[in-house]
Amino acid sequence: MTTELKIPEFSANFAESGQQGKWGMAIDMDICTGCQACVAACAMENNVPFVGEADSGYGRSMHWIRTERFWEGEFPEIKMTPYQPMLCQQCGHAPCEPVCPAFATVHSQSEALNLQVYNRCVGTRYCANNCPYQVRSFNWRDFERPEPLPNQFNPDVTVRRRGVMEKCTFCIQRIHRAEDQAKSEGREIADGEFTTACAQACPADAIVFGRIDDPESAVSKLARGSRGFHMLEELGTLPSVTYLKAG
Amino acid sequence: MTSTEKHHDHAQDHVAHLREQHLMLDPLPRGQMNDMVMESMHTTSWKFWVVFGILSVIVAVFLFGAWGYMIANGLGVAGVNRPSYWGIFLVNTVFWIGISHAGTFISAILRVFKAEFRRPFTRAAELMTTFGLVQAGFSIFMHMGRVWLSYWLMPIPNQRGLWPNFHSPLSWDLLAITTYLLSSTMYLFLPLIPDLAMARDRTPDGTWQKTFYRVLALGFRGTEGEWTHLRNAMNIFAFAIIPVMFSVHTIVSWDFAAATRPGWNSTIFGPYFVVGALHSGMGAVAMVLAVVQSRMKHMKYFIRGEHFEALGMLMLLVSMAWAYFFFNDYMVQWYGGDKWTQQLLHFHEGGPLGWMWFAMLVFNVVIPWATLWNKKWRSNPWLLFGVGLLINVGMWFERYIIIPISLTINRMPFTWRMYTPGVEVFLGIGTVAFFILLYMGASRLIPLIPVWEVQEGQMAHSLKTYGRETVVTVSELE
Amino acid sequence: MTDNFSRRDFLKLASVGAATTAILTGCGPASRYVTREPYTKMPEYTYNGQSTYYATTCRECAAGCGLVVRTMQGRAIKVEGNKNHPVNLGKTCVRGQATLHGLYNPDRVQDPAKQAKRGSRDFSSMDWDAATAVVADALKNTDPAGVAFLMGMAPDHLFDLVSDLAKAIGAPAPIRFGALGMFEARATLGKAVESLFGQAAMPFFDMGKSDLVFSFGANFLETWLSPVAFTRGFANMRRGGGHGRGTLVHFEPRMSQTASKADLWIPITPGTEGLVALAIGRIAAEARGGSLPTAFADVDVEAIAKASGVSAEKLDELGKLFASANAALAIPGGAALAHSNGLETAEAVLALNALVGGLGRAGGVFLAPLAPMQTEFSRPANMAEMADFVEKLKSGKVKTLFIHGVNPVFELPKSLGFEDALKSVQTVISFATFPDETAMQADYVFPDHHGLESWGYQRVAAGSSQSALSGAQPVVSPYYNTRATADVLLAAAASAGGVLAQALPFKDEVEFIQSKIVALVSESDGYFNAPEINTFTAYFQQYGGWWKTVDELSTPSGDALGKTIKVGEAKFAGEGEFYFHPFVSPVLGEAGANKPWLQEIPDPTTTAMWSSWVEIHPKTAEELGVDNDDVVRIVSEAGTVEAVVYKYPAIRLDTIAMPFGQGHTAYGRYAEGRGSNPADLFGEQVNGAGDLAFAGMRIKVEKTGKKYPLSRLESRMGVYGEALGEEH
Amino acid sequence: MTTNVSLMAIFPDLEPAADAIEQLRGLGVADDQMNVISGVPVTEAMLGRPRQWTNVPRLALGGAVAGFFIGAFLAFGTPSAYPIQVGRQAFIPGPPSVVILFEMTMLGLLLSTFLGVFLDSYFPSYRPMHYVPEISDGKIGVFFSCSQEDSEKITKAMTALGAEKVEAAEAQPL
Repeated sequence: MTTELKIPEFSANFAESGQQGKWGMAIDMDICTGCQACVAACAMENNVPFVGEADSGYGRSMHWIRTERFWEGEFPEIKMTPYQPMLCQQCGHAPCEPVCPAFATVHSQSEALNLQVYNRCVGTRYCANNCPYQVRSFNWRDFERPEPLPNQFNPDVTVRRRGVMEKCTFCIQRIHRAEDQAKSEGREIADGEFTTACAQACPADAIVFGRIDDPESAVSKLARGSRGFHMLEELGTLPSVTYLKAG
Repeated sequence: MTSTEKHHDHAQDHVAHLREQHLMLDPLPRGQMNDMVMESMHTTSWKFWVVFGILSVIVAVFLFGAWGYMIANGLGVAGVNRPSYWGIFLVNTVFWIGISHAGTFISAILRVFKAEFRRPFTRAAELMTTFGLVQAGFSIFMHMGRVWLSYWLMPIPNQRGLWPNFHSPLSWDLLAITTYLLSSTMYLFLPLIPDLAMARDRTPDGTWQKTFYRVLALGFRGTEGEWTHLRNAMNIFAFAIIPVMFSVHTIVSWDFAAATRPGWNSTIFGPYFVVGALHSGMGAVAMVLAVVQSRMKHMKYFIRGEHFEALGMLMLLVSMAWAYFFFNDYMVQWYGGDKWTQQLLHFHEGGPLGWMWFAMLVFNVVIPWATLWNKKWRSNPWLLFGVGLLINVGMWFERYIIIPISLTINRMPFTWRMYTPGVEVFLGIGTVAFFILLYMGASRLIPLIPVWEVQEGQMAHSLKTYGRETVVTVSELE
Repeated sequence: MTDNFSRRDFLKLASVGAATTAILTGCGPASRYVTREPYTKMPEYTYNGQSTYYATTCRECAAGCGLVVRTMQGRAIKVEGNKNHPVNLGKTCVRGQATLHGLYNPDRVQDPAKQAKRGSRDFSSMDWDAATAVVADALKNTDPAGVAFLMGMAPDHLFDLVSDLAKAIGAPAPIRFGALGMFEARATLGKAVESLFGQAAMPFFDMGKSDLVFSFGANFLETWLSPVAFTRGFANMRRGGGHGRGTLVHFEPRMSQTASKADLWIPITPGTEGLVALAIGRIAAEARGGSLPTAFADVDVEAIAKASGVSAEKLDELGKLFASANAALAIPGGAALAHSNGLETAEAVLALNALVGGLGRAGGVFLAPLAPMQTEFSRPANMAEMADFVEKLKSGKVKTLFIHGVNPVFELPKSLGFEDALKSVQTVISFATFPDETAMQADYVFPDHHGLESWGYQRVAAGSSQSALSGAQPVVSPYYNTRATADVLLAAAASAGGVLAQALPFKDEVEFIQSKIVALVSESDGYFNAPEINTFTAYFQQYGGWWKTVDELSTPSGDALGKTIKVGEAKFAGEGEFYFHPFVSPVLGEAGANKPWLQEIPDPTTTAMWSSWVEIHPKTAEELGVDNDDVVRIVSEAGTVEAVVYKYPAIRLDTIAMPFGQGHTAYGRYAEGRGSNPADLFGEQVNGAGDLAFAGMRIKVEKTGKKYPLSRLESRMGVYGEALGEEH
Repeated sequence: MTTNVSLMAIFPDLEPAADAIEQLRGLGVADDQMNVISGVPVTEAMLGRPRQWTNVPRLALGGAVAGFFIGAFLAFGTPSAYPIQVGRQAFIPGPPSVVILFEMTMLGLLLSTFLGVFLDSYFPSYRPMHYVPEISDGKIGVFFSCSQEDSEKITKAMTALGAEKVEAAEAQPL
C-alpha cells in the first residue's frame, strides 16, 4: 500500500488557495511571558552556538528565536509592549530566497518551508539583508564550544561552521521524523503528535505548532481567530507564523 | 610698424599660443614622441622604489595578510554584524566599480563622439578601469563567508547538477562584472598592441623587457590588414562596451534596489549609481593625470592644461547630474512617507554619522560647483587633484551611507545597531595600495601614452585662417 | 531485590503499562543491575540512530519539575518536559533547558581532591577510597556535636539520608539553605499561613481558575516557588477558564518580568505593600457590604495612599475591582515580604483572599498538599537561623562541616561573614559538582554527580495540587570520576561501622531510596500501582516519580479576618537616597551563571546578557549624571559593589534594582569575574519570620568614571531612540 | 621564368608613399603584390589602395549569436535542469533572463571581436617577418615584390619619390 504524500501544488494553486503553507505556528502574545525557555530550547535542539559577551553585544548572537519588547509611555504610566517571539516566519513568498546566488535558501515543495542549505551557502549574506524580519543569523566565526560541551550536540542537526548563514527551520528534523513514523505506519500525522522545540518547552503554551493546511488543527483554529495578525503583513511575504494580539 | 604688421604679429602670437595650448597642434616627430614615452617609462627615481616598496608591504600585510587572517578566523574579525551584514566590503566594491567606469567613459564614449582631448589619456583611464575592477573583485570576494567555495557561483557544470540562481542580482553581478572585466581588459589591450610593438622595437635584445613586449605585441607590424582589423574591432568595442558599462553599475545598484529594504527599494538607483560611478571615476582620472603629469618625465608635453580643463568641465557636468539624481531619489523617498524610510532619512542626517551625509553633499556638489565653473581654475592640475580627491571621498561616503548606515535601519527596530568597521579597514587600505601599486608597476612597463593615437590626432589637426581669425580644424581621418 | 534482576526485565515490565509512554524506559545507563549480554544485543541506549528517553527530575531549582531527557548513544542531547508530571506537564523553563550545559560543562570538578590551602586552588587529586576514608574518619572521629551538614534545597533524598545519618551519630540536624528560598521568602509565607490559618503549610495559589490576580511582589513567572507551574496557571487565567480573560495587577517598585505581563503595574513605594493590601481590603470590604472585618477595620486609606504613592482614587478603583471579581486572588511574595514588616504584609495579602471568599475556592488559596512520605511542613533555613549557624561556626564548635548542593559563600549576605566563619572550622568537605566559591574554601572537594547522572527524588512543595514525589535517575553514565554523595556517605558509614553502619545498612543509594519509597507501594490513588518494590521502582523511574491522581488541596481554616493585622512602617537599613531592590535573575536563577548558553540568554526585561547591571530610571540617571554603560558604585550599610548602569524606564525614580546571579569569583570560566553580586550589599535585617529583609535597604550611588559596554540583545537605537535623527 | 624579389621602400611620410604606390602600380606591380606597413593607421583611401577585407564584424555578430544562445542556456536551460522554487518566482524568471541574455550576448560579441582581430591578423605570430623598426617611428613601409629585372628600376623610382631606403625585404624576428 502506498501512502499518498501530499505535495502542495506549488505555483498557481498555492497562491489562489490563499493558503500559507503546510506547517505553521501561532504565537499568543497575550500569554507569552517572555521567559526565554523557547530560546534555550531552540539553541539546545539545533546546536546553535553561543558567541560570548562582546559578539553578542554587537549584534552577532546566533539566536534563531528572540523575544522582542518595546516600551510605551512614561513612568509611571509606562507599559511594556507584549513580548513577541521573533523567528523565521517561513514566508510563502520569501524575500530571502531569490537573492541567494547559490540556491542555498530555497522553498521546500514538500514541506512548504523556507529551507537553508548550509552546504550550499557561500556566505554572501544577501538573504539576511533582504529578510524583513531580521531573523537570520550568520556564523561570524567558528564559535568555540570547549570539550565536553559538544557531547550535547543533536546528531539530527548539522553543526554549522564559520561563513554559513542559518535560521529557524521549524525543527525540520522533528517534522521528518514524525513524517517517517507516520508514513511507516501508513497514516497521516496527527495534530499535536510532535512539535517544535520552542513550542514544546513553552511553559505558557503560547507557541502552537502544526498543520495550517488542515483547518481542524489547533494552530489553524488559533490563526483564524480575530486576534491573529501577521508580522509586516503589508510586504506580502505570506508568513507561516501568526501572532495573536494581546488583550 | 603698420597695422597690418601689428596684426600679423598678433596673429603669430595667437598661433604660438594655440600651439602651446593644444597638444594636437604641437606635433613632434613620431620618433621623438616614442623616445619621450620610452624615457618616461625608464626614468625612475629612488623615491619611486621607496613608495613601491612601502606599497608592496602594505599590500602584502593589509590585503593578503589580513585577508588570510580573516579567512582563517571568519568574518567576525571584520565589523559586519546584524543588521549591517554588508559593510565596507561592499562599499569598496561599489567604489572600485565606480572608479572603473571612468576609463570606459573616456575611451569609449569620448571615442564614439570623437572628443579629441581624450587622445593622450585614454590609456591612463583604461588602466584604471582594469585595475579598479581587480580591486572590486577582491572586495566582493573578501566579503564572502566561504570564499574558498566562490567557484560555486560560476555557471560551470558540476557533479551536483546545480547551477547558480539566476534570480539573484548577485548572479547577474557576477556575469556583468566578469563581462566588464574581460571586455575592458580586451579594450585596453587592443589599442595597446601598436604601442607594445613600438616598445618592442625600442627595447634592446636580450632583456626580459624585450621578451615581455615581444610576446605581448603578438607580432604586430602595422600592416594595412592589421590596422583595419584593429580599427574595426575598436569601433565595435567603443560602441558595445558602453551598454556593458551601464549595465554593470545598474546591476550593482539592483543589488540594493531589488531588496525589500527601506531606502534601497528605489527605481532610480540604476542611473543614480551610473552617474555616481562616473563622478568618482572622473575625479580619479583627474587625480591620476595630475600625478602622472608632474611625476613622469616628458608628461608635461602630452598632458596639458587643456586636458584638465576638459576633464574639469566633465566633472562639473557629472556633478550636476549626480546632484539631480540624488535629489530625485531623496525627494521621492522623503515624500513617500513610509515610516521606515522616514526614519532612515532622519538617521542619515541626524544620526551619529550625520556629518558624513553633509560631507557627501559638500564634497560631491558644493566644492565641484564652486571651483569648476572657472576655466582657469579647472585648468590647474593640483586644484583638480584636490577636487577629484574630495569627490572620491564624498562618493565613498555616499556608498557608506547607502550600505552600512542604511542597513542599520530596517523594519525591525529591535535589531537596529551601529556598524563599527574592523579588519575591513585594512583590507580597504590594501586595495587602495594594490591599485596604486599596479598602476605604478604598469607605468614602468606599459606606454601610458598611446603614441599612435596622439600622432593620428596631430595629423588630423590643423590651423585654418578665416579672414583674420586663425582657428583649429580637425579633419576626419577614419 | 535480587542480583539477577536484569535491566531487560525492567524493560519488559516497563512495556506492560506504558502504552502512551513507550519511549520512556525505566532504567538508565548507570543502572547497576546489568547482566552481561551478547555483543549483538546492544543496550538500547547505544543503538545507532535511535534515541532513548529517560524521565528524571530537574535540579536547576528545588521546584521538582519532571524532565524527559533525550539521549543518544550514551550522550544527553535534549531536555524535554515530562508530560505526565503534575508540576510542569511537559514544560520546562529556560534553566531546565540549559541544564545540559551544566552536565557537559568544561569546568566541572573531575576528581575527588584535597586542597593544599583553602582558597589556594591548589588541588591534588585523590582516589575515591581515600576520599571515603576521609569522610569515614570525619564521621567517626569527630565529636558528633562538632559535625555539621549544610545542604541545598535539592535533592531531598540526600537530605533524608543525611538527616538519618545525623540522627544516628547524634549530630545536629542538617541545615538547608538556598538563595532562591531567601528571595522567595518561603519562611515568611509558611509563618504567615500558620499565624492566619493555624497550620504551617505552603499556600497553593490556584491562579489558573482565577479571573483577577493581585500579586504583591511575587515574581511567579520568574523564579518564585515553581515558575513553570505558575506560568501555566497564568496562561490559563489569561485564556479565561470560564470567567473570560483574567486580569493581573502587580505591585512592585520595579517592572519585573512578572509585572511586565500585568494589565496594571503599580509602582508602589517599597515596604508599603502590606499597607496597600489593607487599604484594598477595607475598600473591597466596604464595596461588598456587610460589617467591616476586624482585619481591615482600623485602616486609614488616606494615610496609606500617601505612604505608598498609590493615589486614593487608584486604591478605591483597585479595591472595588477586587471586590467585584468572580474569583479574585491575592498573592504575597518576593521583595514585598523582604521588609521588616514582611510577615505582616504576607498576612495582610493572604487576608484579602479570605475577604472575598477565596479560601478553598477554585481560583483562590489552598494549602498545598504535603509530598508523599512527608509528615509535616518543612522549609529551608531562614536568615535568622543561618545567622545562628554562622555564629556557631565562628565559635569553633563545629569541627567538620559537610556542604552539599549550596554555595553559601556566594549566596549568603557577605556581611554575615560565612567565609570568615569557615576559618574556625577544622575540616570543610564540599561535595560540589562545580568548582564554586564554597568549594574553593573547602579542604576537600568530593564531587557529586551532576543531577542528570544521579539517582534521587525531590518532594514537590508548591507547584502541584497533587501530592507528588519527583523521581530522578541517571540519564547518562557519569562523565567524570565523580561519585554520588549518598554512596560516599553510605560507604563511609559502612566503613565507620558501629551505630552508623547499623543506621544506614544500605549497599548503595538506590537501596536507600527504595527503603524510603517502599512506603508508597501500598498507597492508593497513585499514578501507578505496583505489587512490590522492584516493580514499583521500575515504574518510579520510568514515569519520573510518583504522585496522586487526585487533588489533595486542603482548605485553610481559621478566622483570618478576625484579628487585627498591624502592618508597621518598614524600616530601612543604611542611609542613602535610594531604595534598593534586588531580584533574582529570571534567566540565571541562583546557580545558572556557569552555563554559557544561559549567559547568552537575554534577560526578559532588559535583554542584557553575560553580565549584571543596575537599573536606574533615566531621569534619576540624568540627575546622578550617569548614562548607560557607566559603571557606578552602590554603597549600602554593609558593603559596596560596582555595576553597569542600565537606564530602565519602568522603575521608581527613588529605587535602584539589581539582579542576583552574577558576580562569581569562582564557578568556572563562564561565571568567574563576570558582573557583581548584590548579596555583597545585604545587611542582616530580618522580618518577623526571620527571612532576610533584603529589600529594606537604602543605598547610595556613586560614579566611578569607568565604562563597561553591557551586551544587550535589544537595539538601544530602536527601543530607546538613542542616536536617531530628528523629525524634519 | 623570372625570379621574384621582395623589396621594401621606407618613406618618411604619407604623400611620397601614396605616390610610390601609384608609381608601383604604373610599373606593373599589382595591388595584391604590395603591402603597406605603418606606425599610424593610414586608411586605404589615403594611399589609394583597395579596401581591406575584414571578418571582424561578421565574427563579432557570430559571437553575439553564440553568446545569446549560451545566455539562453543559462537563463532557460539550467533552471529546467534542476528546478528549484525560490520566493514564489517562476522557475524561469522573466526580467532576470533578459539580464542574463544581455550580458552573455555582449560577452560573446566582445570576446569574438577580440578573437576576430587575432584570427584575421594571424596573431600571435612570432615568426620572422618583413619589418623594420623604423615603422613604429612613423615611417611608412611599402613592400612589394617584383621581378629581379625590374627591381633596379623600381628602386630608382622609389628613391626618386623620396624613399629613405629601398632594400630587400628582410625577414626579422619580431
